[in-house]
Amino acid sequence: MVDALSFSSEVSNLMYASHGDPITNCLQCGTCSGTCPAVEFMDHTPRQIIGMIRADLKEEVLASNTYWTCASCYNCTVRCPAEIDIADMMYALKRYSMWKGTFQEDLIGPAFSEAFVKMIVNSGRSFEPLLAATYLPRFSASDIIQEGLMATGLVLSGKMPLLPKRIKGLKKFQQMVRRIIPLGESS
Amino acid sequence: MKQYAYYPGCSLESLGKSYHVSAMEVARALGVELKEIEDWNCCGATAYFPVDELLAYTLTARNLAKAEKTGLDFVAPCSACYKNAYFTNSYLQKDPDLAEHINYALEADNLHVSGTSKVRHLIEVFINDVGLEEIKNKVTNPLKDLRVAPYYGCQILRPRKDHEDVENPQYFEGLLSTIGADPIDYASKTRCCGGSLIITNRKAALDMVRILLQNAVNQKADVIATTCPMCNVNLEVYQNQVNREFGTQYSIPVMYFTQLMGLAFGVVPGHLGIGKEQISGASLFAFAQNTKQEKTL
Amino acid sequence: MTEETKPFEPVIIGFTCNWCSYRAADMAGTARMKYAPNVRLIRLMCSGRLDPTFVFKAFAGGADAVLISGCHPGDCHYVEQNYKAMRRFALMKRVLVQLGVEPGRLKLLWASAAEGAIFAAEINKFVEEVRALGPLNWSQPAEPVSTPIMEEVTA
Amino acid sequence: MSERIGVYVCHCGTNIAGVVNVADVSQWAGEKLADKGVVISRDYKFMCSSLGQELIQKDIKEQKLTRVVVAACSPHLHEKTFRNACKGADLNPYLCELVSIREQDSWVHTDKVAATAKAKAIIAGGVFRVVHNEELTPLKVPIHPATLVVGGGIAGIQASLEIADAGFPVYLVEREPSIGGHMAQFDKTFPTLDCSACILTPKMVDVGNHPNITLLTWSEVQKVDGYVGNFAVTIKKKPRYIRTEDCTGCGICWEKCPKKVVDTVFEAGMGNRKAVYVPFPQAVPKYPVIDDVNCTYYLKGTCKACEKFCPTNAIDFNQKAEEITVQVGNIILATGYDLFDAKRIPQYGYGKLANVYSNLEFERICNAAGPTGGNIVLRDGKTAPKTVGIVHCVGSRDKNYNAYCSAICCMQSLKFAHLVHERTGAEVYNFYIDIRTPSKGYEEFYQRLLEEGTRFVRGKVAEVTNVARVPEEEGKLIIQVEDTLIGKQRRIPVDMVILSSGMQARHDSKEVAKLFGISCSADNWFIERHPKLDPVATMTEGVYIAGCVQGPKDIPASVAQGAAAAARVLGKIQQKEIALEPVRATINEQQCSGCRICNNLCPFNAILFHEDKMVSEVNPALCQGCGTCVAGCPAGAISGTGFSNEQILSQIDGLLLLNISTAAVPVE
Repeated sequence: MVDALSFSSEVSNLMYASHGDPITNCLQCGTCSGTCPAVEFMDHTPRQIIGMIRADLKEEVLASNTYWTCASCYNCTVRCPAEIDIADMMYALKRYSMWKGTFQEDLIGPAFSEAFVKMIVNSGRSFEPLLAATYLPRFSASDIIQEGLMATGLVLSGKMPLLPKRIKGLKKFQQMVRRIIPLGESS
Repeated sequence: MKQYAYYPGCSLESLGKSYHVSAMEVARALGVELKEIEDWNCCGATAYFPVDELLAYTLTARNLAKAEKTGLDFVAPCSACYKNAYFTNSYLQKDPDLAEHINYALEADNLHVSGTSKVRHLIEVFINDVGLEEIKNKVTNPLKDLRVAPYYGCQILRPRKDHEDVENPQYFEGLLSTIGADPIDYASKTRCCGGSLIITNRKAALDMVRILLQNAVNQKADVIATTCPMCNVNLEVYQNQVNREFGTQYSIPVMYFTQLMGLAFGVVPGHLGIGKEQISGASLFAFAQNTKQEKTL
Repeated sequence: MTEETKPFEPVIIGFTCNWCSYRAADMAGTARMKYAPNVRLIRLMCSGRLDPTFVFKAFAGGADAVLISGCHPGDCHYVEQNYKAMRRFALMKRVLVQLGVEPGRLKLLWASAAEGAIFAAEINKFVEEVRALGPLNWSQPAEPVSTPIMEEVTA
Repeated sequence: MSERIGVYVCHCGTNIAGVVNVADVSQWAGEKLADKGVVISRDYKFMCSSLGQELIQKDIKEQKLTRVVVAACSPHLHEKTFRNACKGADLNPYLCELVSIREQDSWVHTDKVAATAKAKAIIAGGVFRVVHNEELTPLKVPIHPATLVVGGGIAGIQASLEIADAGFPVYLVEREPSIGGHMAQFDKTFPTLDCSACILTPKMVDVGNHPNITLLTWSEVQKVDGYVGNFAVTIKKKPRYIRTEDCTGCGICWEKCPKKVVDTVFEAGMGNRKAVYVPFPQAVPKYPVIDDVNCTYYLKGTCKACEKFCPTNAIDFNQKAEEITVQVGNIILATGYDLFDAKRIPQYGYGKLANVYSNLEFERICNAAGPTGGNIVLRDGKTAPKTVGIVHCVGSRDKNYNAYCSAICCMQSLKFAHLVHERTGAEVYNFYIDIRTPSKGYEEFYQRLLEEGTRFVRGKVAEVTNVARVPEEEGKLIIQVEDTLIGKQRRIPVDMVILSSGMQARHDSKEVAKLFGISCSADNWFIERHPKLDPVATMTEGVYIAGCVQGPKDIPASVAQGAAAAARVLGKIQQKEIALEPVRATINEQQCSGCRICNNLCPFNAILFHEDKMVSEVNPALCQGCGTCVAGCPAGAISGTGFSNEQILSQIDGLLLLNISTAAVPVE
């Protein structure tokens, strides 16, 4: 019989390539949260998240916006005295919450990431205007206007192309992707 | 002629065009050939990982595999691409298991990766392979008294720990002095600009941009120099929104280090994508003038 | 005999010096670090004491591999005797090859008294390497007297 | 003749029995090894207990045992115990073999079947080997009554005084011009806050005046020869350029010396000294030193002010370094620690932001004899800070620097907080991960600080910056940290930051360890013989350690270790002579071909060649028993007692008696 994994080891397992150093090493010293440039915008500080994971507060963690607010600047990772790759853990939690679909409604991150990946899978390259469609609806009116103004500015300055690029070997590229994630035929 | 497998990355085709053109100009001037990897794909920046880690590594691995074929070092001008490539490379070196997974997928594209090619950032290639001496020799139009805020950003430095001091690197300053500019010392040079949040968490990102601009402006910088298209766009394009949000009046030009190098080499601004910025750098005109004269003489 | 069904378990004889590597083994013990049970250690005062005969004897006696371990170069309790061991090691490797023994069956490992973890890790690595090589088909005992009676561990 | 061997398998409680089927093992040995001469095989709960030992002794007598094999823990732990037990039963101790089935078996394996199999193999090895053991008698050598103490800090001072007071000669070697060590730099000592100098100076004076202590300051150990009881130590006395026999320490020379030098050692760079100087007023010895790197005379060839003014004509610019060799029986290493260099953590701004101080700098600031006369002021030398932040765990408890806890920083930081509070009334913040106050009176001191109103913020400081974001931060140092007790990132503006840098091993500890033939831990602290039961001895007979050289510790602990090491040495000296392990090489003249290969193999020049007989011979007193010559002799003429070819070759046979078979076949 298999006994259920603790949430903490689940998260560690999710940190595949970097072999997520066990969060159990955490001293709760707060270096990560003291360093984090985005911490004011998080429901819980990164240190608290680790504490919560270790306390198996799965639901609270999966409902938190903390990791969706992570800017991936890795400053916590390089400073952590316990050598925990905290930024990588944040990614792990993003994956988990997307997989479980537990993220907060108003978050743009999940939709954005999904759209991004769809786009890459479809074209092999990323293309800002296409992306905009996915997140603009969630913006406030004023933000949209700003975004619009900005975009036109960029287009005029020739920085923003009007048509998406595609890579040549797209077929094979997509076969490659299929070997990792099942693609809906929608693409 | 030094050759490199060049991975421009998506941003350099659109928002970061001027980075691309200036990089090419400077490379030519320094006798460096950046051979674009054929039919490369997007490395996914920071947006894949939330969806599927293995996919993220594989997509980067595809580009690495193509670079390996050429036997040249993999060079990325974008810090995000650089970081992804660097770690994908070192992880699949360290972890045969991961390498196997990735290669299984790559097979579908008749590719194989072993993690043999070295992953480099463009600025580091110029500094280490070409060398400051060589660069100095090319300077015809030193950017005298131009107060430049070298902005390293995050992923060119982190999460690597194995290189020169993560907390207080100096090589960017070294490069700027070499081209005659006056690099300013400001604490935020390695602080995150929030680039990856600008879409997903505008409030947070703008706040991070503000803190950076504030620090650079307080230190009397004429211009901020960047090594990454994400940072560049983020710091430049969103200044108006920062001003709106926080009632500030920041208007400081943001340039790619390659653009500044180009100017110092006397390349015509147009060839460096200068003039396309949202915030034109009055402080730079003087130098732009010189280059024109250089050419006409 | 269920030999076939069982994975090949190599027997490895390890020679350690009294000052560094044997204490590294002790440390691995005190720290309860787990490693493969395939290695059986013999304590010498110094890796310099290692007479090549010992190694050949071990192979002849049925060992699948031999580990030689001493203080790090420069840390020898007897000033520099581990360098002697190092030279003999190179020599023995050559002879073994001539005798038709894969060089991978002889390993030299420097371990200080503080390196219990390294000692344990290296042993695990070595055991896997030797397992990959398979049994050494060369185990006619040097002198047939009394040993070795290869027998199953059963009571 | 066939031997009568007894095999004794220890359970070590469950340490061994928990993994190895000891009953099965001892039964197996009794049956399967009978042909090797095993006449009795037992297992017992604790072989090392007196009952266990008596059991063995009883068998030796009743069963007429001629050899004993004990399967228990590592020989480094209990070999002596069991050999003595045999001795007690009139069996030559060297006919007893201790084989390790704990450190090398039960503690490192989980598969019970495999572990049991291995235990059998190990015991077989021991039995096969012991057959060839010979009766040996330890060489007795006299112990030289003198002791070398290296390092004149509080630990070394304590050790020297204990031994000297007991009436035995001591050579105390100190690298710096004066003894006193770090303690002499401190102002107050926690938790009692008595003045460091007040309690240290008398001891330093005692050392200076003690008839049994030869004080060698401004000196360093160059070479160590010999072995326990008879070390020959070569010491280099760096030139002082002062004729100490003439010098009265009047101080005129350093008064007159025109050359100011920043004192990076004693004043931690906070103050100046002259080119001719004593590090501090209470220095012992009182003689100054001329620092020939900075002295104008050595730079320009002129000046000699000191010489002109010296009333006793004690200056000697031509003095050369001299080497002396002393004979000692034992050595105590008390070389102390280095301070972690906070510059390695750039985000704390040390060396960049003027008012960020190291703990040693702050000690000097507090010290009445220090650069600021004991006034706690900022770098400008006048402004008193209104708020002070004290950062704990700088470079400690951090895998990026030193993973260990430096043990003293908490109390030291509390001491600082108190001194700041007391002398300036400033508001003090302590930034800590955990407050650790385990010793007598320490927790009470913490309570006192809490009562005094010191602020405590639980969180490891992320960075110290002077980049203000809001007006109230302007012109301040801002400490950015997560206050983990409220889960918020805070930016706390202060005027002064004190970094409690941790301790680390001396930069040259590796070389020193090598010089004295002992080993360092991964963190470069010297390794004690046993972390609990033998903390001041080392694996090398006759070499002891005391104080921070063994690991971070505070003054009381250092003093205790100094005294402990001294006690161990005195014990040895009282024995008058010491038994050396009889593990030696001997050359059989008949077989020696006189090729002299062994002569060059020996690192101790213990092998001499008799031109007349054309044979080599080993001097047993010099031979250390490494056995390299034994392995190297092409004629096989050299045999190593205790580790003879027969012993080892047979042990190999024994170890290979069983092929390992993990899992499957159950042992029962």
